[in-house]
Amino acid sequence: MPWTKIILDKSAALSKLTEGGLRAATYCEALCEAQAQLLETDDAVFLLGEGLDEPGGVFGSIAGLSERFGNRRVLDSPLAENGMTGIAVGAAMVGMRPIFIHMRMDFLPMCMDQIVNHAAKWNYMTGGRTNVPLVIRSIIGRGWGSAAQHSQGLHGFFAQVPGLKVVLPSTPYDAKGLLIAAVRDGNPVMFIEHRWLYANTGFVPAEMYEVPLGQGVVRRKGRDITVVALSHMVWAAIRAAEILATEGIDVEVIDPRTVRPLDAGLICESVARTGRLVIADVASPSGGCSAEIAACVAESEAVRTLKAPLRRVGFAETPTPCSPVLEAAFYPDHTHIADAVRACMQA
Amino acid sequence: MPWTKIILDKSAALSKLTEGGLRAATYCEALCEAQAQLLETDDAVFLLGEGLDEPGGVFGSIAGLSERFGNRRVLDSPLAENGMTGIAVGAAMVGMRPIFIHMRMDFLPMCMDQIVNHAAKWNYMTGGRTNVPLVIRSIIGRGWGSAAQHSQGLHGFFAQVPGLKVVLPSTPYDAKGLLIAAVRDGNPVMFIEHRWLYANTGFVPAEMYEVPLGQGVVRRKGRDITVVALSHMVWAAIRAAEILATEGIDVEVIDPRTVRPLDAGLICESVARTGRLVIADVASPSGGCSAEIAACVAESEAVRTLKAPLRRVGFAETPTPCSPVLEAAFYPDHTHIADAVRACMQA
Amino acid sequence: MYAIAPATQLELFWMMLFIRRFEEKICEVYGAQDMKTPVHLCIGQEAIAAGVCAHLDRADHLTTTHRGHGHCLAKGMDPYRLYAEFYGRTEGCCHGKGGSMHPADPELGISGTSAIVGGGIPTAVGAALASFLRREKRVSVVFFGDGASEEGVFHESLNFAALKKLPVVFVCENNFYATGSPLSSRQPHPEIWRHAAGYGIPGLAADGNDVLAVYASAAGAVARARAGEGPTLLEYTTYRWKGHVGPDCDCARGVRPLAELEAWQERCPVAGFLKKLLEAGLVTQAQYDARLAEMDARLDADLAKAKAAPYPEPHALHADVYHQRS
Amino acid sequence: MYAIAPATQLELFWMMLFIRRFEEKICEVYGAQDMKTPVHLCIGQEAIAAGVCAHLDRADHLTTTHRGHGHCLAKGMDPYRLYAEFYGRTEGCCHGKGGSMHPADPELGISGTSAIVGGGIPTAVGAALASFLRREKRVSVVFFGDGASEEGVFHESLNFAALKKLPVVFVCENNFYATGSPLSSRQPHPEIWRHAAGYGIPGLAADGNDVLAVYASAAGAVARARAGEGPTLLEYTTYRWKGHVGPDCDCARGVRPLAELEAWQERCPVAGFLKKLLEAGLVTQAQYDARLAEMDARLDADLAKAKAAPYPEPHALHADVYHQRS
Ligand SMILES: Cc1ncc(C[n+]2csc(CCOP(=O)(O)OP(=O)(O)O)c2C)c(N)n1
Ligand SMILES: Cc1ncc(C[n+]2csc(CCOP(=O)(O)OP(=O)(O)O)c2C)c(N)n1
Ligand SMILES: [Mg+2]
Ligand SMILES: [Mg+2]
Repeated sequence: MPWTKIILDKSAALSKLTEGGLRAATYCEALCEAQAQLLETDDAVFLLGEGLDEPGGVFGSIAGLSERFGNRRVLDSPLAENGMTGIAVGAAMVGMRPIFIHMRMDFLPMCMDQIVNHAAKWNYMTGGRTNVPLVIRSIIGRGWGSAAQHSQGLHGFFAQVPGLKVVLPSTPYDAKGLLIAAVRDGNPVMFIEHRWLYANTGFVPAEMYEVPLGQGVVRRKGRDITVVALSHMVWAAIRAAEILATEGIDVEVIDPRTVRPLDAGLICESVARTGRLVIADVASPSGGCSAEIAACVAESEAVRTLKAPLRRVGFAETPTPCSPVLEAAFYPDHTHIADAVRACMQA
Repeated sequence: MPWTKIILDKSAALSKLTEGGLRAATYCEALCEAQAQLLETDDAVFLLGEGLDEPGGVFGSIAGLSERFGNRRVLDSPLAENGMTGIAVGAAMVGMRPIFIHMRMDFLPMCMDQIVNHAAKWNYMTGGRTNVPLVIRSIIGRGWGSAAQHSQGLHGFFAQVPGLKVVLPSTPYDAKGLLIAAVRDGNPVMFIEHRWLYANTGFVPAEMYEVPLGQGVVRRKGRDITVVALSHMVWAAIRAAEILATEGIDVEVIDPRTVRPLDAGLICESVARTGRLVIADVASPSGGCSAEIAACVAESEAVRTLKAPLRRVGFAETPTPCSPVLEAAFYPDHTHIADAVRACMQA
Repeated sequence: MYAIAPATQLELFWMMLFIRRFEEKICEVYGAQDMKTPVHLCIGQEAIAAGVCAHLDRADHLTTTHRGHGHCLAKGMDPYRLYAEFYGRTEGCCHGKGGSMHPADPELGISGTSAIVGGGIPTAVGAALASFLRREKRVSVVFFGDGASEEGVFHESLNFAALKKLPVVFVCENNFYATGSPLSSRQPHPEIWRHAAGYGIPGLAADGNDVLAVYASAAGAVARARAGEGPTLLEYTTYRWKGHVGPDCDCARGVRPLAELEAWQERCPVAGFLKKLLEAGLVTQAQYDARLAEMDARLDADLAKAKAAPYPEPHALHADVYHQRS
Repeated sequence: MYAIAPATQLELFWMMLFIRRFEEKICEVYGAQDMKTPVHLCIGQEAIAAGVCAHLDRADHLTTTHRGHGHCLAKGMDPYRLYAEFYGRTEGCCHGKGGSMHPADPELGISGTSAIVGGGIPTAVGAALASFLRREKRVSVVFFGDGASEEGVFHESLNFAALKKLPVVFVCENNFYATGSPLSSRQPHPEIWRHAAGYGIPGLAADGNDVLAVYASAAGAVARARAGEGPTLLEYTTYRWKGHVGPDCDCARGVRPLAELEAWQERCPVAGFLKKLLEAGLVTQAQYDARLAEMDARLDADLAKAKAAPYPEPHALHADVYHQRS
């Protein structure tokens, strides 16, 4: 199915899609198109963020939108993350549908008060009288010595908060469909991208469509072991699976796509079949989303079928270092996933 | 051992201690004494927070300290959580040892930037040249319609952050010993109390002593099932264990005391013996510390010995409601732990 | 006594009195310990709510704080639904989910109340931004305390509102305390309105215990906002009579000097204005007594009805975590 | 030309030139793509670092931003340890952990640099609080951009510093942009120093491209802080020549108008001052040439040495997450 398929090699993906008469786009283009269509079709939608009217703004993901929709729909923002989030929340509370954009996820700790204490709780505190249709886009950075304050994956914070939804699209198709669904959802949605996915190519229909929040997807069917991977790690997992296939290990790759709500059923059902589990996240494992995925399995009947302890693959349990040598040691890639799978198979 | 023992009934605890010639104090008194002794013995220590010079300040946990040590050691603060945290961090970076105090844990989302992006990372970003000997005390509130913004348990946020240590003392003995250890530790330590523990009584030596960060403790030995409980839930777990004992179920209760670093060894060793696990936390389970505890077991060899899926007991997966009827439904107590244990035993 | 129409003056007075009595009823019943919500009473500060809200239309937005009962009443909220909320009942304005600190009534422009100090300030600016983007004439008024003006978010909000000339009125109720902490322990000087200059917007202070002074000064700010000329920062000095939370006075506990409270009570916004109205012949003692009795009867009935109203079913706990898309 | 001693004037000039050349060397090598750290260059803004830091002692505290190379050099940091840090080497000032955005040198009072906009402002106030509590005479100087003045934490920091009269000097480098976003899109007016009045502290603006104006205005602020009289807010207007990050100019990409850059380049702080010094006979062309050659030789050597220095071992990744108590 082109909707769920990941083809690692860009030119292979392109020719495959063209053969099938299918439209190809990058993750970045998909995001941009989703926002353009949302702005076109819903007057309540507007974009807000730092540097939105800069040429090539937000790594190209809003290219041309400022010129096309003007500065009442695409608003440049002062540097005031918590206040501006509160302003977006306030606009959403009276029916607007803001998309607030952060160039790096690392700036979100500045707005936790408005996200956690406010956006997430308004619907509940008001007994359902005031909902908050707010989407917060943020991007996980990586590489070139971005260092400790420009490369964090903090989705594990938001995934713990009742009242928030948390989305990590891994493909161009999902980037567009999940963003449209998020804006229409009517709840505060943390929409978390990865900078290293921006150039990846896949099938993206021209029309507006939605990918439902809360539904994971099987990216690759397999018999021997389940790999649950998030965001950029989905691609690494597919690559690992291709290598492992040559060693006779048949890997199932699951992409939860949203971590709150988490599609625990899909994951547990797969583990119940394979009896083995590796979790790969774009964050340090301790206490993050990979812990919750592990816990869901451990509290389900699937735990009885585990043939070996599960394994987690993620960033090192350190802040991000600058030096390229240390950065290389900090980040996991497909080889780490493959190693974890092999270790699981042998355990 | 009086150092680890929990006696639920206050007057029973008092007479037991008196019999043994042991000094009794409440959790609140223990905190206050620790701070007084730290202020006395180390010029670098000072207290900072909103309303610290109010009579009976911070629920009595700093009673008399303002009068005794004056306003250069006990500083009242403007309402500016992020800025004041940054100021405490800055003072710590040049060698002071501030204790920053929040009346409710719910105010911490306002200072996540200074805690997560700064305090947690300075030692690493500077290659070990600047450490941050900062302790942040905060209190989990409960009851009387405190509602969504005055009752959160957010330790799960901090437990994911490399560079932070996270402590949840459950007894008077630990309150004092862990606070002294935290202040001397030299790292940023989140010191998380529970309002409903303040009146609890136990053994507290008069002299200064430390309880090491990162070491859990077995509160009750048992054969049949392991209950890992945090903070106020430790008391609920003991009560549940006493009830279950009458039903012939022998419960082991483990109090990790710190969740970062987490004493996973102690937990896994216990589970390997009992084969069953219930986790009880003062927060909603999803994605929080109870997820990490579950994950640690699931990735250890102990998972092979699990005779049934583990269970988590915690707040409902909702914001905190105000109405007393809903509040009662929101919070777990010893009966929920007992039910979870029974279910686990039967599964 | 300014050039304010007698009828308006009377309306302002009745509103203040209504708020006062609403709060005093809470004091009466709170000891029974069945109103399980932390109440932050505004007794002594009623003139600000009455004087400012008199300029607002039903459609205008209002944002308040933990100490928000008075503002909600002045904007038109039904006291029954507030009392029912405080008692945690289904018929409460938030169906019992919010309590005293979080009243809401979106139909009256009160989309929700935050008890995080300063938390409501940016949301009020957000409502004003929505007015601006939709080219509506709705004004957004936000009440907050002196303590809130120390939160960075107050400044972030002022900056954006001034930048975009948004229709918002910032109303600081300076009662010189944040819980038990005096203003002098928290700010270098007591004049909060002075921050306006940093943003190039008008800022002014007035006596918050004089409802006519409040009314007169708020008029310009609301008009300016409605005309699209941008925000104003108003500071009203006042004093709370009760402790920070609950119906007791904190002077007994040594939190604030009793003499300070007594000096402010001499300047009671309600009694002081009543005296003037009686002197000016705008109201008679008999009229006052009758109206007071009427208010009391209504509030007593609302309170009794609220106390008798049904609690939510326990499973309501799980409703409203997420908005359900229709 | 003020009453500033000729020797001091020369020192100021040499420091500016040193910073300029330090940055230009980075531009030269950056294309080789082996200096893997995002560099935010201060070319065009050197006068502020030189003019302010000339008043500081070794023990004084200094806090800077992502655009901090110049401040660090002016406080006395070894260019070799900076270059080595940018190359990610063990001998870097943070042993390769921090990179260009996070230089530190605690022995020089630079306890750490944050790349979160505004993040360093409160930590600088914290250092000043430590001086105050220890009754030391150390001053704390904090540099930050116009963008940072929009962050609430800037105001929270000003308030506390003013309240406690802490020995801190707030230095805003107003270069009229935050990344590609012009000041006029972010603030209602361009005069950041005006916020001082809200806190009752002195605030003033000066030409940040005139090192003598910087030197003269900073003198009073540093002296005031050292005397225990409290903080000052200084705003220096200036302009960065390069793009927000990296050695290229962003005018080509249409981010800023080329004419604007050229007008500011006419007012180059280094070239302009050199001209005056030559005219005044305080320096000769030959002296200048000799000193420049000397600087270049030193910087080239440092750069080459840094590039040749050893990388950390991969296992160093896991060191320094926690301080080890001794
Ligand atoms: C961010 C935050 N910090 C602290 C508190 C605790 N608190 C509740 S009300 C209050 C005092 C607020 O003072 P002010 O803004 O002057 O309002 P007032 O109570 O005087 O009306 C404080 C400190 C809180 N709710 N939120
Ligand atoms: C809190 C935060 N928001 C956004 C960013 C991204 N960012 C890095 S530098 C910068 C511009 C800062 O502008 P200014 O303070 O004027 O300093 P300048 O770069 O002009 O020296 C921005 C937006 C950041 N690092 N931190
Ligand atoms: Mg107040
Ligand atoms: Mg700038």
